[in-house]
Amino acid sequence: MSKKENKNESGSAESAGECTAGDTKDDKGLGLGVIFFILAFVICFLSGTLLFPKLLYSKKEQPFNFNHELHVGETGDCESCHAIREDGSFNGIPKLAKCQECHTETPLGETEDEAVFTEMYVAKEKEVPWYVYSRQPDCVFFSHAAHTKTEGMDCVTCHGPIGTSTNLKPYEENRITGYSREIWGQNIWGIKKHSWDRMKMDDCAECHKKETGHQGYCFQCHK
Amino acid sequence: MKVDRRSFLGLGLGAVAGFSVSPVLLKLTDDSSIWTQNWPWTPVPVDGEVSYENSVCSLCPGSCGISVRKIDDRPVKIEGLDEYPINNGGACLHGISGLQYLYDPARVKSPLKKNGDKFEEISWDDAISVIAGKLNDIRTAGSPEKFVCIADKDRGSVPELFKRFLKTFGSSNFYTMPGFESYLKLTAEAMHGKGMTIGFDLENSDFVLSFGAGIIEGWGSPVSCFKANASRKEREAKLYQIEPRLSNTAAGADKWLPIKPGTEADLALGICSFILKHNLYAATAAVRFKGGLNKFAAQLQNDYSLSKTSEITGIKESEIEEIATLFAKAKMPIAVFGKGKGDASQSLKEFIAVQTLNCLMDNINKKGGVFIQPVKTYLEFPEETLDDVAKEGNEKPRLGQYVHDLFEKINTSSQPVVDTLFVYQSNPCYALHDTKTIKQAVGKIPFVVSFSSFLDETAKEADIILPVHTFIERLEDVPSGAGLSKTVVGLSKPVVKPVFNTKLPGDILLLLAKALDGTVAENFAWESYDECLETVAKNIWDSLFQDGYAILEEGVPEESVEVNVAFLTGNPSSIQATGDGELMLIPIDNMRLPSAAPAASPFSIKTVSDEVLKGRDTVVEINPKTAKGLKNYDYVALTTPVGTAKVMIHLNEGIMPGVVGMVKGLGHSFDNKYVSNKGVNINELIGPVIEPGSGLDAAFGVKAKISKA
Amino acid sequence: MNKIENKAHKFGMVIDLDKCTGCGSCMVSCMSENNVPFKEDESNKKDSITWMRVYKLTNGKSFPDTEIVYLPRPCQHCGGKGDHGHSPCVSVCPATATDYGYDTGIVSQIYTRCFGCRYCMGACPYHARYFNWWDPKWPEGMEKYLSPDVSPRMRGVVEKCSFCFHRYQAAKDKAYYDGRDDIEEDEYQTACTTACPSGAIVFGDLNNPAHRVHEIVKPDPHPWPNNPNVVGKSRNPNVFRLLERLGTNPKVYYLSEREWVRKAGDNYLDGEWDKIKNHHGSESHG
Amino acid sequence: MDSALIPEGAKRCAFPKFAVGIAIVGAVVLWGVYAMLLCWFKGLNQTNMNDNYGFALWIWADLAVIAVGGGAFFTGLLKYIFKVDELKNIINFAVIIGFICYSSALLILAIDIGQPLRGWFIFWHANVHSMLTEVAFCLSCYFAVLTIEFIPNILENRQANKIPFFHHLAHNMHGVMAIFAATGAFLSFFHQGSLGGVAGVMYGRPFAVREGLLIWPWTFFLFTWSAAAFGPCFTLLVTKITETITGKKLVKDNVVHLLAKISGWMIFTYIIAKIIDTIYWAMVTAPGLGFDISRFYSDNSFYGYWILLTEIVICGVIPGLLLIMKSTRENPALRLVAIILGVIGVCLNRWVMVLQIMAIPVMSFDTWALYIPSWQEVATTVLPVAYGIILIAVTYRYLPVFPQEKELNSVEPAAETK
Repeated sequence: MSKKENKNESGSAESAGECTAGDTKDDKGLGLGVIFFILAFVICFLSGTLLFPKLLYSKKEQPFNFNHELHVGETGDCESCHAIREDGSFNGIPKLAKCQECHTETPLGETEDEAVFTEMYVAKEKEVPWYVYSRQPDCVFFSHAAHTKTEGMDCVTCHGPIGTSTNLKPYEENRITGYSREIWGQNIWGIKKHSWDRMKMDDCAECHKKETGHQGYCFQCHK
Repeated sequence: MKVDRRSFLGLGLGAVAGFSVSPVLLKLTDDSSIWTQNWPWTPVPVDGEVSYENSVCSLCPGSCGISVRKIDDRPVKIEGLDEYPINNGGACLHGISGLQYLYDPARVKSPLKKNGDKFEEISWDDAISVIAGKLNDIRTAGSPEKFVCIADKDRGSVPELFKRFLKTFGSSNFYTMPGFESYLKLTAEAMHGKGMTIGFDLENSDFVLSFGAGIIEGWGSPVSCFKANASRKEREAKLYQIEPRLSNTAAGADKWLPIKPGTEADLALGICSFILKHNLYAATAAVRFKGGLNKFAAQLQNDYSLSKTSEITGIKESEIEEIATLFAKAKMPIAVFGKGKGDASQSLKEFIAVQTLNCLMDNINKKGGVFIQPVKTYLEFPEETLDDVAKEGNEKPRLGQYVHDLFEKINTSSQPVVDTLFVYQSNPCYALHDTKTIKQAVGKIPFVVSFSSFLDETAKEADIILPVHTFIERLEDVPSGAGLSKTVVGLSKPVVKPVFNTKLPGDILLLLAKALDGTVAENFAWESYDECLETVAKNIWDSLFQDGYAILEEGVPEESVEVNVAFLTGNPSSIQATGDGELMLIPIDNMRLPSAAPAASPFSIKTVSDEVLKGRDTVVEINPKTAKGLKNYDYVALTTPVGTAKVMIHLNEGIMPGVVGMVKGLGHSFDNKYVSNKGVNINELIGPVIEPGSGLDAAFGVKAKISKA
Repeated sequence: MNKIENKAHKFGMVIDLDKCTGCGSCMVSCMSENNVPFKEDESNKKDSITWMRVYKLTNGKSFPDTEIVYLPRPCQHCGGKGDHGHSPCVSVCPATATDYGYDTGIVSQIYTRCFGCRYCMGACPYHARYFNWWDPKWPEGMEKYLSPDVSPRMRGVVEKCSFCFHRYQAAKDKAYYDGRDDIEEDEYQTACTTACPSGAIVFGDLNNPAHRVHEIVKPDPHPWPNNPNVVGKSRNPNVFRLLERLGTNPKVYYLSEREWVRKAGDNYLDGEWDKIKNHHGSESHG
Repeated sequence: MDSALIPEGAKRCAFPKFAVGIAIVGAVVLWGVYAMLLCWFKGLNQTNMNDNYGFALWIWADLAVIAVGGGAFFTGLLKYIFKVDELKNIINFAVIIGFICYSSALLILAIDIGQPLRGWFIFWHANVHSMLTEVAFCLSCYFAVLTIEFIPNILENRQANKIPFFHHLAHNMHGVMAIFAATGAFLSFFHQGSLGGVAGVMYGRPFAVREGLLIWPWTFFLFTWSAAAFGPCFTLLVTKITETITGKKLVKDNVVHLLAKISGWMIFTYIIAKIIDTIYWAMVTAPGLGFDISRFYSDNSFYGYWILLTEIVICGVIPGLLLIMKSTRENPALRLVAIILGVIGVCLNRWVMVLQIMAIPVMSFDTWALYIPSWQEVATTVLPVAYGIILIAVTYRYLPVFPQEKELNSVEPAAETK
């Protein structure tokens, strides 16, 4: 502090006129400056960490709730619904027709969600407009077969323990990119604890580097 | 407390520092990167399950098998169908572009009725009742023969239904646009007897002498011809190409013989003459010729000596000798006719002269030769029941032999000779010579109904447009023809639900018939076209439905065939081009441009060279020797007796001096910015020249002048 | 199972120019397969996006000795000098929007990474790279035929032939599903290859002696003695590559029995062709 | 009106006159800005570039302004590192010119790329093998250095200097300027060079490609060298123009002579290297790829041997010799001729290394591609020139750019009122 003061002093001394008065004022100003600095710093840091994510993402509700645990219990595994087709491509979220293999217009259970499903979609032959948590941009190619069939990876590694969930979490859409929060991960710093916490290119590359010794060439994952 | 400059500085710096160490910057950088990579106006195609559906392309007479790749319900790609008997994989660019026809926003999206200069949408019911009303009026007036129909072809269940509709209505005035298929039948009929047709076994011939046939320009069944041409290398078969311009076929041939335009028949006869003179013809051939060969030979010796032939055709005597000898010595030679794509205007004399060459070598109905056999029918329609009006109407003479006669008649008659015209899937106002007079004739017809998927030049002249499905949306039998060595009927299947409010042409006819008086309706008792097709094609339906095609005829026919060259011995004069210009304008057939309906797709237009189309201008080809100081892309006015056009020129060493080559298929004038209003329609510059004896429009070109514009 | 990744392919093509008819099927098949846009006027070929472009070559002689040949030109997927993967375009891209796949030999182009500096276009002597001068727009309704296998591009980025890489991906997916460790020759064929009605294009793995492309090309794995930058020269005397002497090492080969056509594939000083024309890949290694 | 801002003891034209001048040039700026906005919002279809001409007028302008802007780094190098003290009298101006040139270059690049909003990917996803990456990094860094070098001069404005903080800052910055000059010189060496490398590494283009040292083709060194040689020419030229317009002598002759002499020797040595390079390329490199040199200069309506001759002899050898020889160097008219020729020469070199490369067919069946820029390209290229004029006018008016001005133009002691 004193060093700065000195500098200021000499500065004032050298400069002509104007700032003759007020070492004390300067001092006070500087003190205020520091306080303001700290104040602004803390506010901005906290809002950047806590408020920013709230602003960045808009929450969207799925058309109705889906109980994964229940369905996995009934069908036995993920593949019954999320299957790899015979040509090796992945069907993603099953179409209504798949659901209709079990569900008819008469509900199987008694939940409100199933009622919505049968009334709004099964009866009307309308596809359910699910929000897809793991939806990637159009430029991305991903082969489920390569990972699950050939390498024997399980779904959890990338998608997390979604199979044991009873509720669909709200879909948080990034207002800038239009993609789900799941891609960057819940942690706003992008820090992940589990392999399924993030689904960005770097995460693919990281695992590829570890498992195959090379992060892969562009076309391996881009189209 | 005074908030001074430093406080603000502190505030600002603090804010910056605070945000800097928070995740905001990192996250915003990443998000903005993704934001800049995915603009909302860039379409994102929807993913789904891939499936393939087989069908048949009916854009041209080629009738290739196609495989349509679909994503869920959405067709995304058309490819050639492997193992299909005609094309066996491989497809031409027009077939591959098929989806651009399907989704073309310039399609006719619902029935249209002309009101003044504009078209208004009307319902199908209204359209049908308006047309039926008109037709009933004609019948009531007792002149059913004034109902005329023009279709693209005459084989297959839909043309048959049109014919049946006319017949039961009481009119014999069914016309088809000129096509290779009909020329083959005409030639076969003139030489080998009624009901016959000709096929060329190109893939097994070892010497092909082509009189301008654009074997790789879209002649015949294009993909099949491409394959036959490509296999020449392995088979060590030769191709000699005779035409005034170095076409792609000529460029790919073993030898190109430039010939004066319009003298192909003379060359063929000159070669005949040489072969006869030197006894190079097959020993077995003579017996086939009705009335023997002697008289014919004598006549040829007189008219077509080597020197005379050389003089007429501009080909050196030595070269004529060479090709005649090579042709005669080849194991299985074949001479093919049909300039360019083999459609449009052609000369019967030329066809018969060339076919005589084949007959002299007796390659008839032999592997690698020419297959002559009766046209195979596969449809069985129930006998028509005709009422008196129909009977009377059918007795009346046709208005003309060919479609151009029809228009001639309309234009020259003082009385209205046609009351109602149906135009099915053809575009005479664009594709016939001297389009101005054609349009004039169409304008004179009180009521014109167009069955078309597109608002083309002819549809624009119509009073009502009934939009039909494109080939991808259609169920229809597609018989092959086009000079193939085998006859295959393919089944075009609806690969996608109709995109617009269109109908099957067959269904439209059923609806119309049901709304007509008299016995017309009872002749169309089917519930739907689907039912009709299954019934009338019952002989081959199982195979059609299961395999997607049925082979009617394959392999070498066994028929023994007679040869009649009476047409030639009648000494028909050769066709002369009209006009007095010092240059000869000839049309160029280009594989990348369809010369008739439908017009080119955006993709195919995109592939067209800038030596053919530049901006909105047609580029014509002339030899640098003819150019007289003109440079590439100079504008010239091209004048013929029929019209004048401003075109650009391209200097091409591959065209005979004195000849101007202009591409066919440009100069459309309907509302589609990607394919229309580009270049000149050559049919606006050439008028018909009627061949004596055959009545065909045989104009091969027209005399023209160019002057710097 | 890892073999699919580990076995290095080198996909390449040989185009028989004596069979090519210039019909344009390959061009359209490519456009349709790869969501290539079109615009009102495509007659200026310098701003018309055609991943596969068919050039027309003439022998320069006057009537009637003129000859024509058509030469389809996809991206040449250059291996670069010495075939080390430093293709002319890849090495210059500032943002790594294009790379060389050492496992396939295919040069990629990532549209979302590219920011449109066009350095790669300048570096490519084959004009195989195209810039989106306009925003690609499909007439209303026509975007329905777009394929999800290839992402549509945006204005201001460079695009080019990918050897239909998505077809390779699809073939691999099928192999994964079937539990096979590699794909068959016919499982991965480019859209131009399958469309060609003349069968002029042969596509396959230049590293696999069983593949037809290898049988025809017989690539010499050793550097060409005349120019060590050139690797993979064909030992078939009728086979050549475009601008081979530059050392770009394309993986697209051309076949013609006509000498003038083969000569047109590269540049030669006066009289040089006659000296050089019989130098094929080293026979000793044949 | 604005006299409070004008350096003490300096005489400037009346404000209205100044304002009118600025307004006229400002109109040109607006025209350029309009064209720039067109390019940004409608896309690069606004230009006449095409797939053969991916690099065209803008990249030439970029290379040219950076080359002539090379006066800044080279003068800085001489002044601060080699302690050629006389140059302190022109260094400010050299820095301003450099600042204008480099900011213009960055602006042009921002217009030139297809997705300007992703331009920063060049840093974010850098490919270290690309010459352009090297250019981007060095260019940006050097622009930062130039800004730092420019700041003290700005702070010397009469009003700014009254603020003690600024006064000291300026003073202290002058003190450490040697470090920045050295950094600048280092960065400049690389980006000038890598701009040359941009062409030289294009081994698919026989007209461009050069052999070289390690990863750097000879064009790398030639570009650096030519920028150092011709940059001072441009500094001198702009000084001369400023002197003519203001009607004042601003820099002493000895300074001008010194810089001209240095420039002359640089040009002379450069041109020898360039000649050797050209001969080696014409005799060895290009023929080795099957190209006779005549292929590059015939069969088209524009590019002939004249361009080679003009670049090397008329705009290379001649200005070099004129500036080396004392008699011609100290003759104002001949010196002016020499520096004009020099500036033309280096711009022509950049033209050849951008546009001629693109024009020349490489495949034997390809054709020459000539190109005429669209008005949007011209306007956006003129934009930096107009912007440069304004910036020079403003800085000259309000900043003590030329330390010798007062001495050379003894004005009556402050007649102006506050």
